[in-house]
Amino acid sequence: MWENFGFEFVNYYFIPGLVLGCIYALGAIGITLTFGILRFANFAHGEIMMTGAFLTWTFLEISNIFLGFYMHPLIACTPAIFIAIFLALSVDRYFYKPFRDSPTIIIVMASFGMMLIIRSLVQVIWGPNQITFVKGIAKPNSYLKDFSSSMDMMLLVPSKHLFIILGTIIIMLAFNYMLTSTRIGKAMRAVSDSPDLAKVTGIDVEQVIRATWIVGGFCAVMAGVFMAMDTQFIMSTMGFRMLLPMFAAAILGGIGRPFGAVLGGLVIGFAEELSAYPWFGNGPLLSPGYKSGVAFSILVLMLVFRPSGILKGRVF
Amino acid sequence: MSSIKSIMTVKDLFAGYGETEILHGINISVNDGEIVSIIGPNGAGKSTVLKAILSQIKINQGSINLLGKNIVSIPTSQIITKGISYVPQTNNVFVSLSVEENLEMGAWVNPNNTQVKLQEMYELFPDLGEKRKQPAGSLSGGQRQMVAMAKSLMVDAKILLLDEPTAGLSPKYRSEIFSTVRKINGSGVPILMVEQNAKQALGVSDRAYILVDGFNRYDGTGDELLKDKEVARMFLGSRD
Amino acid sequence: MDELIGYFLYFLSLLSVGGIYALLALGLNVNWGFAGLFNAGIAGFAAVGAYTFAILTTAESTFHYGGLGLPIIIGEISAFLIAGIIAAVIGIISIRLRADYLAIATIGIAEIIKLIFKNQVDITNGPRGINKIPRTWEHFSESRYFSQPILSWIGDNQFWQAFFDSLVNWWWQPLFAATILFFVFVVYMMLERARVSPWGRMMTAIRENEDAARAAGKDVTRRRVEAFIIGTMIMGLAGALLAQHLRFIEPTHTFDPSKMTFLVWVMLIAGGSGNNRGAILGAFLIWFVWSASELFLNGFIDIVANIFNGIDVSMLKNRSGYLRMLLIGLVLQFVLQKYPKGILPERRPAAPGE
Amino acid sequence: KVGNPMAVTGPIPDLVAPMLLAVDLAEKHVNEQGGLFADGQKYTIVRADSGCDPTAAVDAVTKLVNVEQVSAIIGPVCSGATIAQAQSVTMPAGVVTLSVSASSPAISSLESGTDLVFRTAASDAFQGKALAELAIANGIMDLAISYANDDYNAAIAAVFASNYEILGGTITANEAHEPDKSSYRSEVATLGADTNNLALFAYYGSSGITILRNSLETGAFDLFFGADGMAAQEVIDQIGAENLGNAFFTTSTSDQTTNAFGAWKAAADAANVPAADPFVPNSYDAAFMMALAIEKLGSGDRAGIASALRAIANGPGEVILPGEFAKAKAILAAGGSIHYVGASGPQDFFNNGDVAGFFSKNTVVDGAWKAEIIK
Amino acid sequence: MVAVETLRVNNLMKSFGGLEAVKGISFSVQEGSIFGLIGPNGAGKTTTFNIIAGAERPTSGNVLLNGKDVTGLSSEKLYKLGLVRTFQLSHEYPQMTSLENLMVAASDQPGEKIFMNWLAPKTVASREKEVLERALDSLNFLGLSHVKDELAGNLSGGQKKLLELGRTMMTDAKLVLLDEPGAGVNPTLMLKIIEMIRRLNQERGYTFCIIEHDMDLIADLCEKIVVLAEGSILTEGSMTEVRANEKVIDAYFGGDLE
Ligand SMILES: Nc1ncnc2c1ncn2[C@@H]1O[C@H](COP(=O)(O)OP(=O)(O)OP(=O)(O)O)[C@@H](O)[C@H]1O
Ligand SMILES: Nc1ncnc2c1ncn2[C@@H]1O[C@H](COP(=O)(O)OP(=O)(O)OP(=O)(O)O)[C@@H](O)[C@H]1O
Ligand SMILES: [Mg+2]
Ligand SMILES: [Mg+2]
Repeated sequence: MWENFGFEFVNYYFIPGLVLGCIYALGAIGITLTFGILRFANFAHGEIMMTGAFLTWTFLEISNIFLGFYMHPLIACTPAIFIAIFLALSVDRYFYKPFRDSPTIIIVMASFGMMLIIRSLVQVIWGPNQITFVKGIAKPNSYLKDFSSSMDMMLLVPSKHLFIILGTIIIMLAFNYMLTSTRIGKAMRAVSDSPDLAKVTGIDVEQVIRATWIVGGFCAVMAGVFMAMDTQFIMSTMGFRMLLPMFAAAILGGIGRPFGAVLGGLVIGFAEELSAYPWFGNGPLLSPGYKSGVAFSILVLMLVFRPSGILKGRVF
Repeated sequence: MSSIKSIMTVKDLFAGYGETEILHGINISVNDGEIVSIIGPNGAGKSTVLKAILSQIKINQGSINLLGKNIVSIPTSQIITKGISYVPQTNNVFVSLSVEENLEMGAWVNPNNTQVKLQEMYELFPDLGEKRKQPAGSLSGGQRQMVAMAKSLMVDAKILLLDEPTAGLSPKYRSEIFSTVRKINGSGVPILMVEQNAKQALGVSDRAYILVDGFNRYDGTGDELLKDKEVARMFLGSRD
Repeated sequence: MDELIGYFLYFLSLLSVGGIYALLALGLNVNWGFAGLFNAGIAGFAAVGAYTFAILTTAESTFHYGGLGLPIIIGEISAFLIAGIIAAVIGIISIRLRADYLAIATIGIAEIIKLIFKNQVDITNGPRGINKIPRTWEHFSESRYFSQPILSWIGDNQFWQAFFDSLVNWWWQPLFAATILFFVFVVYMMLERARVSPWGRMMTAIRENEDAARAAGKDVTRRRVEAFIIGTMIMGLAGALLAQHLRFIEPTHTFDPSKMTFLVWVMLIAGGSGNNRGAILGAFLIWFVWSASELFLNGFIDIVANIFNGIDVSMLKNRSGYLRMLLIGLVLQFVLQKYPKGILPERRPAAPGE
Repeated sequence: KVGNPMAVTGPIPDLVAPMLLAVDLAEKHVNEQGGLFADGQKYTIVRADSGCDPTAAVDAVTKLVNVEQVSAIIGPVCSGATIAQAQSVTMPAGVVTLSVSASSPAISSLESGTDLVFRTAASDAFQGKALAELAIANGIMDLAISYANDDYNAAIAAVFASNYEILGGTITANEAHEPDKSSYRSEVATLGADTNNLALFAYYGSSGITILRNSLETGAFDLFFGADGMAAQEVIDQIGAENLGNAFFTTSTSDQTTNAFGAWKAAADAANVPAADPFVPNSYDAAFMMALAIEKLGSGDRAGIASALRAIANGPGEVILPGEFAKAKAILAAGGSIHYVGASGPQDFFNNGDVAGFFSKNTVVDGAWKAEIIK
Repeated sequence: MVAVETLRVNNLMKSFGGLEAVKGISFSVQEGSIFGLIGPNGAGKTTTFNIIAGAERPTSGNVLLNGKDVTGLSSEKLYKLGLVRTFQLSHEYPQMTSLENLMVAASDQPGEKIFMNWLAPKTVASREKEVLERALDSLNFLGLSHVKDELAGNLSGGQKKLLELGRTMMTDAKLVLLDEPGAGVNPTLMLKIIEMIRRLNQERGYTFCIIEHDMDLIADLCEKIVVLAEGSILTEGSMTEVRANEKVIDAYFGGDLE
């Protein structure tokens, strides 16, 4: 059956790439939405993601104190999602709304300011240090392992990764359905085309924008929680670290294209992990010191040769 | 003769953009069943009147009544809900939505019988039926204009505002638009339109207003204005 | 007395760093304010200038390539030119991208530049950085300079040693600040002249409507590359001055985009993009707020500690760095809401020559 | 009044937070035990944020030196920031810098004869060598190296690698990694192709823990060792003691059996400061020694501090342990001389301001790091 | 007199994905003439213009300007060869004043080379004066003097159209492509525009190529007219000939001959 090469590749490179790609993809959805509808690159997006993870952790701790056990993070994140969405909506109301009619750059700057504010607040409240999200190390899912070894393969996938991959797929499908088939989804695209025209067509643009933040905030928190589940710790800078790859994923996929974002996320995730694969000889293909350069190189090449993204998205 | 029912009245309207005032006391009224045109030189403030009605710019003074209710300073989306349908002069279709989706968006405030309406529109504009899945952004200038018209007809409006609906259309379509305008009007929808194809516009209009530099200059029935020598020379491009 | 001198020296350092940032902001103004190019790779281009300068002017070293020991002015000119050459290459590749896309591409390129400086250890000493970079004026007191002509014609080593020892230890500081301000002034004059000229008008046209500009015979692509190059060359020069100011550069933190690139953007937007004077004003203002906020915040925490006698402020103190970031974020929001077009908004000349 | 620029913000807040506490503790000890000089003046430490960033450090120290008019600087955390602020600000101004954790070998050659830069942490040149010897002594003859690509870790990894090879070890792979990524699975998989031993040089907070976890999850490595940046309680808390049976890290703390360390440990525990975390004792030593030096000098005059510092640190004189400020003050007042023996080692300065480090091997015992002196 | 062909289009084709917008058309424009291109909406007129003006590449076929093959040359190169165009949807520079909008369009501006401004400010200034005068003249002619310092973005739809036209007056063009210059323009002003086109044609010898749905304008000005429909040439000839053509009436005029 499979020779050794295959397992190693799947277990150490393919699955990690997929997981990373899923996280990037979820984050990229929010970015692609704000980019498409509000027409600006939201630098505070990573911070919403990070705040969601911190809130989830807080609820985990609360549940431990009051219930005596830790809930599953995917349950604990429910209240966190509401709070994070509330946060996103109030930021929009007080810091972005005044700039609706200003040039994009102003609102980009405002989002940069928000990034600083949110992150500093988190650092003042929770402290700048790393916080353990889940202790210990994740052993491969034993069911999957037994199952695959009986098939003469060896899949070493921890359960947390299964959660992440499945969760992402479900969110993606729901999201795509919303955008192409629901009224509010189509209205989002209409507003993305021309807010002025949407207004005189009777669409409540502010309502659409709120919907955008709700969806974007939801995906961001999920990305944050997934990421925390994967790395098992949370940190105030985790949002910013993820931000640029997420931008890259959003653009790579084609702005305004949710499936594009997934594809972009996967490409970036894979590329980062696979650049260290010993394709030729024994050493890694590229020194891991250049790892973060991989995402950017792909991005730059992509932008230059096909600026509309893998799936044709909007080009400004 | 039954009493004339007024649908919309604009009274002593002063409005403009930021500091600059463009309209200096405009009066316009549209009665039930009428087609009313606004004509005038470029930059006279015709489009601005429509924008003011839709609450898109700041109104300094004056009143706008729709079916007896003052609609000054009501948010745009609510004005649309109250029954005004509007086709802007430029930028009047969603370029990345398909033709069909554009029309669906037109039915936003009242989505109940969208399917029926869609069929009606495709009959009215057969060209659009062919291109229903195509993004509106890839249509020619004239085709877009049709999408925009059709989009505004997707709801049963109390009054239809058109900003130069025939600009850029071929003579054939232009005539068709004017006859569509008549048809729509015939079904009971009053229409207020801004036009530069002044002669044809006056031809189909019950009444018309001529604006110059933000003031009412002339008004009268379509025929009166068409026959007026001075009006013809100054605004209709007639050669003496 | 010492205190007064202290404040004076701090003021000079505000001027020096403010001036360096003013150059960066002017460079960005050429990119963004004039040509509408969203360059978010400022830190990368400044790094190119700084490294060029450092490698050319430091004394021979075993840690990194060269240490060519060339005169400072040659280092500055080279920083200017090399940044331009790199920008030309990048520009030709990526200039077709519009606004936000170009931003993200340039962020990526800056990141790649940083990674190269970090990983090409033979040339740059990697993350451990380059050290002992000469600083204008102060460098004359190094023996490798005063033992060379022209200074050696005037006096021998002992003479110079004694001379420099006789000066107050901050003698060079006003001169260094003045040199930076001189650069700012020259760049400002040249850019201002260009801005009100047909060139500036053409750039604005290209920024506003590319298709129309093209139909009016403007070579849009070339012009955008040109503006990109001019802007980044100024950034390269600023990088060289920054290297002198710090006297030590390393790739990771010195050229951290989330600080440097972002700060310069804030400066330009707050000052008024498209307006050269705005760029300069923004740079000094924001740098002042950035730098002095630490003093104010510390003072404020002390006051709080005094008022609520006994409460433990050490947590606040230890997190004051974050409070400071918070403050900067709030200041930025305030400026944006109050002056959405910047403190000195862009004003196109109404008619030529005005 | 002493300036204390630390990387409050920046890439390694985890590491710095307890160091700040240690500095505060030293300040408290001094002030509780009579303050400075005969009139009991307050020993004030003015904190600033050097952000591990040369630009920020230069700016922060400029303010400390010029506006706050501090007598000396106890130092920036990162080597780069330390070098920059020294060259750009303190050396031209003639102010002493006493760094708490800058361990780069480059600092040894920073000043030539100005006697203005000191540090309480040993140069990586020493620790890298000690670690290499330790590895060989433990029978680890082949290994892969992964180091975070920053000034501290790159430096110590280089020293370690050359010493290890000289001692006869085989390095199967030696790669830098980019800190702050969320996954290193592919890196560890590639590095682990030919060996099960990983020499890991990283700050635990930015990549160390993740690499440990990824290695354990993928089974790429089962034995880990490395230096200072990793030996923190947080590592055990996150990974779990049961998974760290085969891990040891060296630190440049002192022999934990000495009186000096005992005294420090008692004081630190009382104040809730993690006594054995990386560079925490060094930070305390720096702040405390600076107070001693100023006391010895009798004024906050910048010029005399360097020699006073040498006098109290290098002896000869009565031995002073951490926390014993009142005792030292009394001896100095009586005209005697003192010799401070620090929490992190004897702290005798060489000519270039360096100290010889004491290194310990830290292993996990009962859910905490247990140190054992090796050199 | 030997008629010189300013523009010749051979077998031009253009498709967008599956859609063939232009299906192999050929025509020529004589020097000094005014040429009309009409046809139903979506016939491919603007697309044809875009190809001639270098804004789009043809799928096949070629374009000759004064006998020289210029297929695929960029807009700015064509401009230098004397080809100027206007856009169907106005392309103004919104944040610049009307005056600046016109001044930008002038050719041969030494001040557009950045170094000239530092090295030879005199040369720049003298040319600048000429450009200014010409721009003011053009604004005056178009009745836009009162908005000369207004930002172009704030002009009304028709005013933008006029500005578009004004740009063609700023250079000495050989061939001017006008895409619906009359759409949205007040009829009285339209007469003036017709007059101006005629004057530019007679006094300056510009060759015009006009797309327009206003038959008054076409009938007034054009000697030769090509009718496009669905990407192909339906017929060509003089206005009277075209008007009489059954197919054209059917596809274009719709039985309405005004
Ligand atoms: N970029 C594009 N992508 C896809 N289809 C296009 C594109 N541009 C034009 N078309 C199609 O090509 C056809 C011709 O368009 P064109 O704009 O040339 O028409 P036109 O003759 O100028 O019409 P009008 O008089 O309405 O302006 C139309 O069917 C249009 O939908
Ligand atoms: N957004 C704006 N800001 C400032 N002034 C404006 C703005 N839009 C239009 N104007 C000015 O208002 C005046 C009237 O414009 P409006 O668009 O109402 O003209 P119009 O009568 O519709 O002309 P046209 O027939 O050319 O469309 C013009 O002088 C124009 O310059
Ligand atoms: Mg109008
Ligand atoms: Mg057209």
